[in-house]
Amino acid sequence: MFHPLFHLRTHSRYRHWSIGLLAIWLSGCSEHPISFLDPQGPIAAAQRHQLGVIIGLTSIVVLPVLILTPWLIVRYRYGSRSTYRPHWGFSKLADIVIWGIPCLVVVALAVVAWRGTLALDPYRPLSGSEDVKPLRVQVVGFDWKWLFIYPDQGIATVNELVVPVHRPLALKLTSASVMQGFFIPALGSQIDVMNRMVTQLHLEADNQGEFPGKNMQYNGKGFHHQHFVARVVDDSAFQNFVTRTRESGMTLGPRVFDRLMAQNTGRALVQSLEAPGADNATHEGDRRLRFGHLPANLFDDIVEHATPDWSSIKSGGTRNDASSSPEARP
Amino acid sequence: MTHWADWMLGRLDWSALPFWDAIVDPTTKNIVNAIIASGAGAMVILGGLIVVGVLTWTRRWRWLWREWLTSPDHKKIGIMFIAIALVMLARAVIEAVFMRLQQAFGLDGGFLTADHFGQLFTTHGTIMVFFMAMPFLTGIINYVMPLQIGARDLSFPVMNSISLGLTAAGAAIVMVSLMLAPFSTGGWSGYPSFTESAANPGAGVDYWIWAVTLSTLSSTLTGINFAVTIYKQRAPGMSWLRLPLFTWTALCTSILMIFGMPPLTVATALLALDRYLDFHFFTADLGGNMMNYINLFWAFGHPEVYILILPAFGIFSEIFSTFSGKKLYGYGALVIATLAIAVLSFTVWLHHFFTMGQSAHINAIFGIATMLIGIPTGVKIYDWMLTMFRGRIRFSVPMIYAIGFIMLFVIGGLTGIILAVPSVDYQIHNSLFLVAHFHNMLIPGLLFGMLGGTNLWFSKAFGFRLEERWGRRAACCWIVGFMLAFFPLYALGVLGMPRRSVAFFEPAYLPWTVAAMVGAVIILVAMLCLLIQLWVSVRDRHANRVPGGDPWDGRSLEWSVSSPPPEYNFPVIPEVHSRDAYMRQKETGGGAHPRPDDYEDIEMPANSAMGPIFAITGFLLAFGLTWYQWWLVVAAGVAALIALIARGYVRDTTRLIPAAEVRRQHEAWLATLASLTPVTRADEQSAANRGLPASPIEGAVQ
Amino acid sequence: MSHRQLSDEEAREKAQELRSYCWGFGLAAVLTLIPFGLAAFTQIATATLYWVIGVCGVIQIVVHFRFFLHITLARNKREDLQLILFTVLILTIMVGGTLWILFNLYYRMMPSMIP
Amino acid sequence: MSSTPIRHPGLNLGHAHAEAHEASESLVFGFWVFMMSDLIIFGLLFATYVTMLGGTAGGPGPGELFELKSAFIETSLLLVSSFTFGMASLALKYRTDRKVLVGWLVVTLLLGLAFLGHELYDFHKMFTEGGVPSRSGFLSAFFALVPLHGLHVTAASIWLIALLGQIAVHGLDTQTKTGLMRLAILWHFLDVVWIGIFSLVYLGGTA
Repeated sequence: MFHPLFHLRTHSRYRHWSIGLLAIWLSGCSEHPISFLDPQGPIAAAQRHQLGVIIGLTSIVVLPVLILTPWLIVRYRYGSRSTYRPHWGFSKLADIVIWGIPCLVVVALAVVAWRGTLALDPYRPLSGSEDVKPLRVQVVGFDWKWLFIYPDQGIATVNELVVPVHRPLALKLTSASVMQGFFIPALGSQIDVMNRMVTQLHLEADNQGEFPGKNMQYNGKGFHHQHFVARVVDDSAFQNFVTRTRESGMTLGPRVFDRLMAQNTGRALVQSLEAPGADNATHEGDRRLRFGHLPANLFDDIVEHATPDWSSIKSGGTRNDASSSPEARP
Repeated sequence: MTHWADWMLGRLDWSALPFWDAIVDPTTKNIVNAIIASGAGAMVILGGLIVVGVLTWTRRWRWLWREWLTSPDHKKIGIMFIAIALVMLARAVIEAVFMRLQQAFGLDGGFLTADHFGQLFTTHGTIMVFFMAMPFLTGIINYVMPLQIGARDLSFPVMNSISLGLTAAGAAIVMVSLMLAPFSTGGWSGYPSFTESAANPGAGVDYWIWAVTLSTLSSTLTGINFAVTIYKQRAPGMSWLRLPLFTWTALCTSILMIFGMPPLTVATALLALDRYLDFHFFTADLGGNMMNYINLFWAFGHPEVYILILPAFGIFSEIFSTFSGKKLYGYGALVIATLAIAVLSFTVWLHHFFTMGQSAHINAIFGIATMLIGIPTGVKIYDWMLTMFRGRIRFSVPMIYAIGFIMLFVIGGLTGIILAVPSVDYQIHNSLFLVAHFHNMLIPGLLFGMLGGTNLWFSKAFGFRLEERWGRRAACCWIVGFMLAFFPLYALGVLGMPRRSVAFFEPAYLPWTVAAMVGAVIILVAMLCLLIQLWVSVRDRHANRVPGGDPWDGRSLEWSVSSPPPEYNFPVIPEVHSRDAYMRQKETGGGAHPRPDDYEDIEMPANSAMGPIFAITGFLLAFGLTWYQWWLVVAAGVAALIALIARGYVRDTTRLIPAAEVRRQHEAWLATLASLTPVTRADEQSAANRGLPASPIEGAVQ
Repeated sequence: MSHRQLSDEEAREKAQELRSYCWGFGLAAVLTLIPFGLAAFTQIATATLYWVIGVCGVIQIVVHFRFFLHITLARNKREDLQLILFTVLILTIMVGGTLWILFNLYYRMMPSMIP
Repeated sequence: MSSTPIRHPGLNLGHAHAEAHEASESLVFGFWVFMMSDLIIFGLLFATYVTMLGGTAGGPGPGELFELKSAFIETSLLLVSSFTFGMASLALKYRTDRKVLVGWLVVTLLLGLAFLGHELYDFHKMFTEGGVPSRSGFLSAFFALVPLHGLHVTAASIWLIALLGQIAVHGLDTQTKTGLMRLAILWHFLDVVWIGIFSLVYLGGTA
């Protein structure tokens, strides 16, 4: 079966080196890929490709204006000797051209937009290779930090999304506060997260590295602090991360949950918890937290505004899905 | 005593003062912000005191009341609308400069607090849309449209005055929020649940709701007024296909106002019910959901975009045709394109929230509908280019704005198409790319149109031309400043910088934010140039007088009367025989200014205090609602109702101007005309231009 | 103003208009009684009932416009009719769009909101 | 600009008043435009109501709160008042006795007030059964839509009283007549909106 997304990917590399150059120039002083112009996954790459196609098609209409207008005002300026026909106001040929060409361009654009939109629907699951199941992650937007729950691994993190490379991601997202926008530019689409609602997003990373993620929807005075890092690692490093977090991560109990629900930045949250589980490995580590124990169905309870089932932490409920976990692979 | 004060003041207390935070918590940042905020408040108070002082000193209160505030004359109301727009423009541009400065220093810091920054982008957006753009275009349509269709006034002159009053009240509410802070931080679109009382219990959002509501009511009434006027008051012979293009766009804009404003009324009213009476439309709990607000807001918001842009299109059509000395190319196509844009604009609102999670099919359909608007818009651009083709282009100030517009607007069109593709929008939604895009549409599109229109019609309103040199400097600064301020934002947008961030942590953004700051400063210089232009023009008004009324060799009827026109516009209602009615009059034998055989008494609307009454009661109502001063709400509401009912009992609503008086004024003007020397277009920008063009146009073929 | 003698033509016209109001009232009354009666006294299938309610409602709106508000196809009523039809178009777009968008959003994000 | 005779109900301004004709034509057309703008507000509130039907949040729903009988009484009151206003329009147009006109207007006003009274009683009953707007999104939507119609009826009634006062003070001059014509449009229009309300909200809710 012909997969439109795949189709978009194959051509992007060759045709749009110019955009690639632009990307390097634009983000020259950046340490990590911060934009889809320097894509790190198939979705972002397809979006960059589409951007190029759209600019190309639209230029058919736009460029003549930019080129001809200066020519017109020089040639027909007052005092020039060019033809002057004050009563001329209609030409069938010109009308056919100026209606026809934009119409054709819009038809072409419409085809591009239709196919691209259906192919890049955030809800559409990505089928990686046959034997790799997508990694499920549940994302909760708080004021002003992000909580990532790995339901199959029974762990959770704040402001740090660790994922294995080349493995599709299936994200379910909600907000515990007002509307926010979840976005990792280098990997792909943004999607809104809203209280009591669950949105979905599917991403995949082609390269390892650290990619900034952020909130795009203003939600108060801590808004600009609400960024996180998406760390793409190889399989063994991911496994290592899961194991370490399970063993040495904090417990997400009622006290921590209250602090999460309060309006504070990641840094303030960590400080208020004096967290032993905080990962201090990086310079931004004082904003991140890892949890090895958390209540079962925490995400659903947040969506439903229900009190999390704190008793499930001790009863081993954190790993309720461990038996069916795709982490069985070594 | 305390109880009494509580009852009087509602929830208004000391903490509303703009420097309160600095007193309670005197950190450096708070003190800096308090100085900026209090400075702004002081400027407003000082400005108000100066105006009051000058009026008192020159004993002009009675004059102000009689000649302006209670006047039902569409020309004066138009001028007052534009005055509001210019004052608010100045404030919003200064706010923009502060925001750009903040972001230039915003790498992990800056000097503004997050709350202050939030208020800045909210007031900037709210003012620019509701209290700059809307009054500006309303003012210009008010002034020009009745003159273009050969009418004496709008259909409902007193309602026009009420519209002005409501807009003024809304603008005053936004201004008062500088002194009794804070304003909302929810952005000009005010999305819940951020703006619900659970997240934002203060007075800020309420200020925003009532200011916007006043503006909405005003615009709805204005829309009805304009549409009915164009339907019913056209001069004999002014058939639909003879209407000047500006009037066509005015008609489409007013239709959009009539049908586009109600969704906003509903959205803000439901939000107010949530906030005041504990309803649950957009709350997170008890069955509410905020998605409907976003849906309703943009069902207004998208037609609104075309409310803003269409009149500017009309003005540019007039400018291109007038300053190319040529008939407009493709009149029919331009009319059809305008109508198509108006109708299509109701079908695209979802493209403002592609990322909310609806199905890909819905996204794609609305995306394609959005692109369809590109077709008529593109046709218009090419029609204007073909209007210049084989013309004689004169670079007077309006034409400079128009050329800047046509070149920059297509770039905005390009980025608009990019945003209209949902899958790409997922990358740039809510980023600075979006901010750059809509500024690219609204600054060259709307603002250049309004400023060009002001330069074009100023002489009609005041009898002397605006000074050219400073005008040209202003136009060039606007164009350069715009490019420098907003093209970097495109780059920042594709680099993923969210809009509305007070600070950022990505060093790659810094060069771009600094460049944008420089652009903003150039725009500030452009504002100064405008001010100097106005000053110099008033100073040299005698040198630049155009008593002939037709300084640009105009084509439509507004140029056929004196500058400024008599209060009844036309001594005798003209009969129209073709498109470009006045041009034809000049070209054919009958003479540009035929002497009428006889004059008739003219019935004009009498002055009415309804406008000021509604301005005051509207303001007090909104103020009382914002601060929970219920006694004020009741009192102002009852006063407005009584005024409305009492107005129904007034029978003395017209004033008669005797035929002899009309004859005297018109004969005097004809005598002035006879004393003027006609000038060719070569002398258009010189002091020799007294508003009487030489005919025929030189060097024409065919 | 006192009582005034109507000319024959005026009297005819008046009688005709009176008949028109009566017709309108009668039709509206019937169109109200049908859905109310069906809802109150019968047990017909809900889907059918919704259809009946909808159709009667729409017809009754037309009846009101025709007999009470005097909107007809006559030439001097064209502007009013055009205005109403344009409003219907805009209403269809806005109301239809709102329902389409919101129920789609509910379906994908908030199934509990679908009644 | 049309020279065709004006046929709005109730308008009969006499021969010598061509300009008054024109002015009132603008007035009536303008009022129509206003009504259509208002209709968009109602349309969107209807749409909002439908989208909030699922938002009962465990509170009482339409089946528990609405009564067919009172909806029918309200509908009848409003329909009859529309008819009586029509009679008033006829009396105005054909210049029958002013007493007849005033009589029909007073009957219409009383019917309108009766409608309002009944509606308020209904709301009161809903309140006692826990049907308050702060209970759920669904009830919020109901209490935005239906009372807004009631508010319109209230405004129309106040206007009617004001016009009765104008008749008393100024007699039936042009301004009073055009006022009555516009009020007639508003009154019939409110009945049209009510058709939507009783069909969608009451019949749809209880069916």
